Amino acid sequence: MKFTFSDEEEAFRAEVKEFLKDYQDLNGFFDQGHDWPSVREFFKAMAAKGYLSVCWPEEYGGLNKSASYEYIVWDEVAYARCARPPLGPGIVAKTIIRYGDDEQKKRWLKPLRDGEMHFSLAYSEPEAGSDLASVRCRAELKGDKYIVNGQKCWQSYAQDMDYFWLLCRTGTQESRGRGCSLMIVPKDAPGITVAPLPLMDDDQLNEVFFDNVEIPVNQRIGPENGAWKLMNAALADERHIQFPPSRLRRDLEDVISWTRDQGLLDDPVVRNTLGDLASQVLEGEVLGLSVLDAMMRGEHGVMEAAANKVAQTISCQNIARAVTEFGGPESLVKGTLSELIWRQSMWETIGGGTSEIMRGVIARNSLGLVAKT
Amino acid sequence: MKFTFSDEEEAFRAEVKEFLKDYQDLNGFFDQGHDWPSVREFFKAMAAKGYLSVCWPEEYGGLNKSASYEYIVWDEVAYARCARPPLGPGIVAKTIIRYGDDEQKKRWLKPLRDGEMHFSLAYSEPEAGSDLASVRCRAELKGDKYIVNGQKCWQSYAQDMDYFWLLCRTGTQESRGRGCSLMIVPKDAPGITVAPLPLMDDDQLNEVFFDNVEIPVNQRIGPENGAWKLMNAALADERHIQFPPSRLRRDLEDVISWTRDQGLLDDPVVRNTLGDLASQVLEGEVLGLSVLDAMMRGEHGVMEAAANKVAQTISCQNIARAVTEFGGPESLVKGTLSELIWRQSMWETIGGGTSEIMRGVIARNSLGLVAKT
Amino acid sequence: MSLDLTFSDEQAGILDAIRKFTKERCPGETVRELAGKFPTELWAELAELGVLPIATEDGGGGALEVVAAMEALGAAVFPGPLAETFLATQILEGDELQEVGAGESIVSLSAAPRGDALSLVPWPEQAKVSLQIDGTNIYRCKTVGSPEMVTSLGGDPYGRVKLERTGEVKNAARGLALFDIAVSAYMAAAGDDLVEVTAEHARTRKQFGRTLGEFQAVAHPLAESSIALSASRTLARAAACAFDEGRDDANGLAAGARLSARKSALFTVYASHQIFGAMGITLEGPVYHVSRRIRQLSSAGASVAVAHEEALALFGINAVSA
Amino acid sequence: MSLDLTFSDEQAGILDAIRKFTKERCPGETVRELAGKFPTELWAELAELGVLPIATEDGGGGALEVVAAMEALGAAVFPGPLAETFLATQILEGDELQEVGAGESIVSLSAAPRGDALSLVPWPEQAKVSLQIDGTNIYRCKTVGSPEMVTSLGGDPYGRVKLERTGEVKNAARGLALFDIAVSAYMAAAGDDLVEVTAEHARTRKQFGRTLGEFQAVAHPLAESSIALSASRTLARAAACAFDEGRDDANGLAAGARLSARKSALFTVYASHQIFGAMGITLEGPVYHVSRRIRQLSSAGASVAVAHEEALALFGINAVSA
Repeated sequence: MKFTFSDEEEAFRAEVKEFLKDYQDLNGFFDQGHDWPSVREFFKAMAAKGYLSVCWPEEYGGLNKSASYEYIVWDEVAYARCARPPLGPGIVAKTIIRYGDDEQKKRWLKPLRDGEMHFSLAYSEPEAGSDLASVRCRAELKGDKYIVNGQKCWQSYAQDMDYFWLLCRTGTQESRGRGCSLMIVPKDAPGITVAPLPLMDDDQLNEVFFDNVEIPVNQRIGPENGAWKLMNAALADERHIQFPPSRLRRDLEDVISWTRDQGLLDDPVVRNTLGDLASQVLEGEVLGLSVLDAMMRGEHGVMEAAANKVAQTISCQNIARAVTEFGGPESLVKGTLSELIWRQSMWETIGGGTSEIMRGVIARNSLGLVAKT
Repeated sequence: MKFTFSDEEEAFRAEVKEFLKDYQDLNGFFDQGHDWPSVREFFKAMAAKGYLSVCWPEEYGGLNKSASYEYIVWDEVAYARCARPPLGPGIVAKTIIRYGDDEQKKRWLKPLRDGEMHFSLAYSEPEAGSDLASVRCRAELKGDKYIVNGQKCWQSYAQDMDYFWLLCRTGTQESRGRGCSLMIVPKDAPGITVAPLPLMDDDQLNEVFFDNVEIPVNQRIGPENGAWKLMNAALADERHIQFPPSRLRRDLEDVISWTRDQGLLDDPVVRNTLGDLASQVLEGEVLGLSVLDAMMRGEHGVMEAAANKVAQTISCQNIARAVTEFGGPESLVKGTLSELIWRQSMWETIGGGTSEIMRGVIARNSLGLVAKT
Repeated sequence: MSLDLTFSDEQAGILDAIRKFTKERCPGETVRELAGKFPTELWAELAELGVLPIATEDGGGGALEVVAAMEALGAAVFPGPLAETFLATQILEGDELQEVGAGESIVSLSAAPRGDALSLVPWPEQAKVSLQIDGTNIYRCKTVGSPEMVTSLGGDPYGRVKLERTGEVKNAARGLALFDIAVSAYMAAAGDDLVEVTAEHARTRKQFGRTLGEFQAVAHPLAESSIALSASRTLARAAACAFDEGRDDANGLAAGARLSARKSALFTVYASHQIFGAMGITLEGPVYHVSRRIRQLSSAGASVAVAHEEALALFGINAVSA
Repeated sequence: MSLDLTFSDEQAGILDAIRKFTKERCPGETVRELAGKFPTELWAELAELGVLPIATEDGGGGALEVVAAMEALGAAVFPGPLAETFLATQILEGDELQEVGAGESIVSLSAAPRGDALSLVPWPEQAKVSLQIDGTNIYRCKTVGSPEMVTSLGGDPYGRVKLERTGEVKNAARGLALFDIAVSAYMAAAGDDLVEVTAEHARTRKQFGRTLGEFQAVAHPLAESSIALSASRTLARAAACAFDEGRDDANGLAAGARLSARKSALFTVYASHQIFGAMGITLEGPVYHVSRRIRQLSSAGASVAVAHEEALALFGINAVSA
């Protein structure tokens, strides 16, 4: 048993840390929406180091490393608060590598690897949030093109991205998850409108409207009506980097530092709270490693990832809420980390699978409970 | 608006308190099962003061007082830890007064009022706990007798009581709540076996087996298959005394006193916990008054009672759990109140309607949510 | 007269009148738009209704009338230094009291800073009456120099500025008790408002072929909110009764009410955000303008430690000997 | 070698062997019957398996082997001063160590009492080695006079007695870290056992025409338990690795593991009692013999405040200057 990384991995981490030194002022983890040009440059620099394609096979220009290297990259990037893992070189590229045809691989993989091409996830709809199998946005095949009509909602970063990774209905509504396909849709295609939904954390989500948007059939990835399998595989590819635990560690370190500045660090009640939060961060770190470990052993890590998601996102809220509790009005001033994470972390237990959905996953798969409702 | 009682009511409270001075060592609230002879004597003494029939109409020998007097009695008795409200002069008598025929009233009310006759509630079964409409214990009418067969479970105090207040099936199983009747069953009737289920709080529940037990038809109260209406009415009669808030107050006072003795009272973390518990006790007190207020205004108080039950029983557990948390091993020594209430209060969120059932009541009736599952 | 937990006709009248006023003049959009500004017009209109000085000798009421008003104002998430103003009406006299009651003089209440640090003061540009809480004491203050403006989560403008104490206030305990009562009633009502809109969402929004409200993971937290808020609301009313009757336990009940309301309102905030999902985190959505205000108000007034001491005093504990 | 969160074959062998042993020799009935007594026979049999001195130089293992053993022992709610014995193996030498490892000498660990108060000491009649924790120090003690026996919630016999310190122990930190690791692994496993029996109940018991597990109000708390316990279990293992590798963060991780395990195990206790309903509060039922033991163990060892300090040290905070 070993909870630490190999010397080679640690050497790689040191290299990543060295690289990140130049980006200490980049706040893309919390604020990509306001600083996309800088984050884009950062991704390009990462690409130059091969960091966007750490786990890709060599034949597609990747470093062909194990998942642990990818974990290290995004955990350090999270600690440095520079960015969150981008969709394109992650889910999109890995799906193309696994299910795309040769032409698709040739066309898309290089710009993705180079950080030149960025994607927004277009899964959710106003009436299909947790329940994605009920999506209604429709793609109808006419000749060699799909005609897409419908609406997507709650799209992160859509305002800045170049493409959508679109989940749409190609079968009947009743066929649920068995009637959906995945497509690559350029944002500048005629018929697309993006409308911002400003958020309480000063970022934004977006609504996206598709009005007779034409998509060449060769921009469908994988078989028609085959989206579900691709989506599950893509989830599996990203479980270990969905919630990097060093985000928690950095939150707590920053909160402790703020608490010290406020002269509150020796208050026994505050101390009691911080001690509890410290154990939560340690829990988050081993849960994160558990996901990685499962993947390194070739398992799916579904349970580990669900546990990791629930526990870490709640701990992340606990940190934010604790400091606004003991920190009084000072902790609520805009510009303090505590105030920002109070607002920002509200999203963490919702996006990427709500805590309720995740608890259901554990109840069903790990405890054998039906828990359908 | 007024959260206090009238001068007359306060005078009555003073009288009750005076009466209770003689019973300061009686621990029937937590330990009736081990001290039933003393508790029985206590009830007789209460009866002599009219306290067992405070709200009964004068024609049946009651004091004909409003619900507030009954509230005061049982709240003070709870504070003194002497006993919990007995079933006989409560639910049983009130149901007989409302639904019994003249002969039944003549036969049962006097011994109930005098504290001479005591009942155990026989509702739950192994397969019908929260879901009472699925009881299976069956009473079949043969001539002028019912023949009762079946099993009851989780009966409080059955080892010491004289009678059962039996919910049994007289209709089809499928008729659910519309096929049940209520009967008075003497414990010494042939065919009854009572088996103890020892509890973690040193008390016991009981299983009761009915094997061809003969019950004269005139011991059925109310119409055949009419139990549901009677049970609901009986619930309504007792809502204001189901969980007297002074039990909480006394718990916290005793915990504070223990904490002082342990030299922990000035510990800021302990103090922080106690302050939070203090506000919970105050909440419990106003929630208790809310139930009474609703009843005094002639309303059912269903919502108020559900809120009161959930909040007070959870606070009661919070008090017990907090002291075992900050009190260390000393708080776990048998004989300390903290240790006893840790074990005892586990039952409070279960008996008399679980917290889950009560939250469902609120969700449905107060918030309009279906929450069927 | 015995127990009676209903408002008098007059108190119910106040509640209704303000509800009517806020429904017309202070819908959610207005609250969102006013973030960062002093609600000048609304404040004047509220003053015209005669609410602000209601708990003074000439105001014709007491804490219960304040509670009735705050329940209506909280349900609308009405902006401005409401509880602070009610506090001020208990400690000011003469023209100053007159002006505060008429909405012409704005009250700012801040906590004593650590050591030499600047104070963090709400409404520094509007306030004519600047008060500072230190433990259970209140001091009159004047500001020295001009404030460095910041924004706070609740949306109200704050400034960092040096405050100089000009005198201690006499009846601080009474003022703080009314503050606690007022802010509790407000927070409980704002929480109730959140429960209501969230329940409405849960009754209508469908996922997996059923309404959200059919899932216990949605229905039960809302039920818990509803229970907790009803305790807080009732406790605030109980404290108001005690206050108006001049009872000894008024301060303890008021502190208990504030502890209760901040806890139940924050619980509700988190439950509502979770249940509304993405919709709940939008700036224009139905949750955030309420949740930010609740979070801000829950840190106002005397410290939680002080409130604990006051509540514990009702259980025979004297203040800690530290 | 990189990350690998699985037990080695040898460690898995220890876990399996003890599981087999406890399944045969220590079912629930036995645990219930042994309440109030020292488990003389079981203790001797466990000693025979060579488990107790496993983390000593001659024992052939380290903290990870202790964890493997404790996961099996915790799942069976095995009685006796297990974690205390592992602690003792880190601070004793020579014959004393030999005897403890052989199960012939029983270890008692108690907290320093307030002032002149008597100590509350487990196993006062059996213990040959009496240790006292004071902050992060451990003292060897002898008992003066005979103990006044009391029973504690967990069922173990305790006595109130005067302890006289006979010397301070050198490697207390190492002993306490192994104690924390051992007790965490035990509590997490005992909690897992509760989750398992409760889930089994929820899968089979029906109310309102469906199994309990179909109600989210039942399924979700159990899922939360399962998540929390898996964090605690893994953290105990992580601390054991750090301990065995002699890393600086071993103490902090061990303390964090204990904080984690006590919280998740207690959460599970409360969830299980609630879900089992009346069945859960019976003396012979499937919950109480586990829940009492978890509650007792969660108060053992150094204080929570001490554990907080050790965990916080991993975040660059030094102990409070008080």
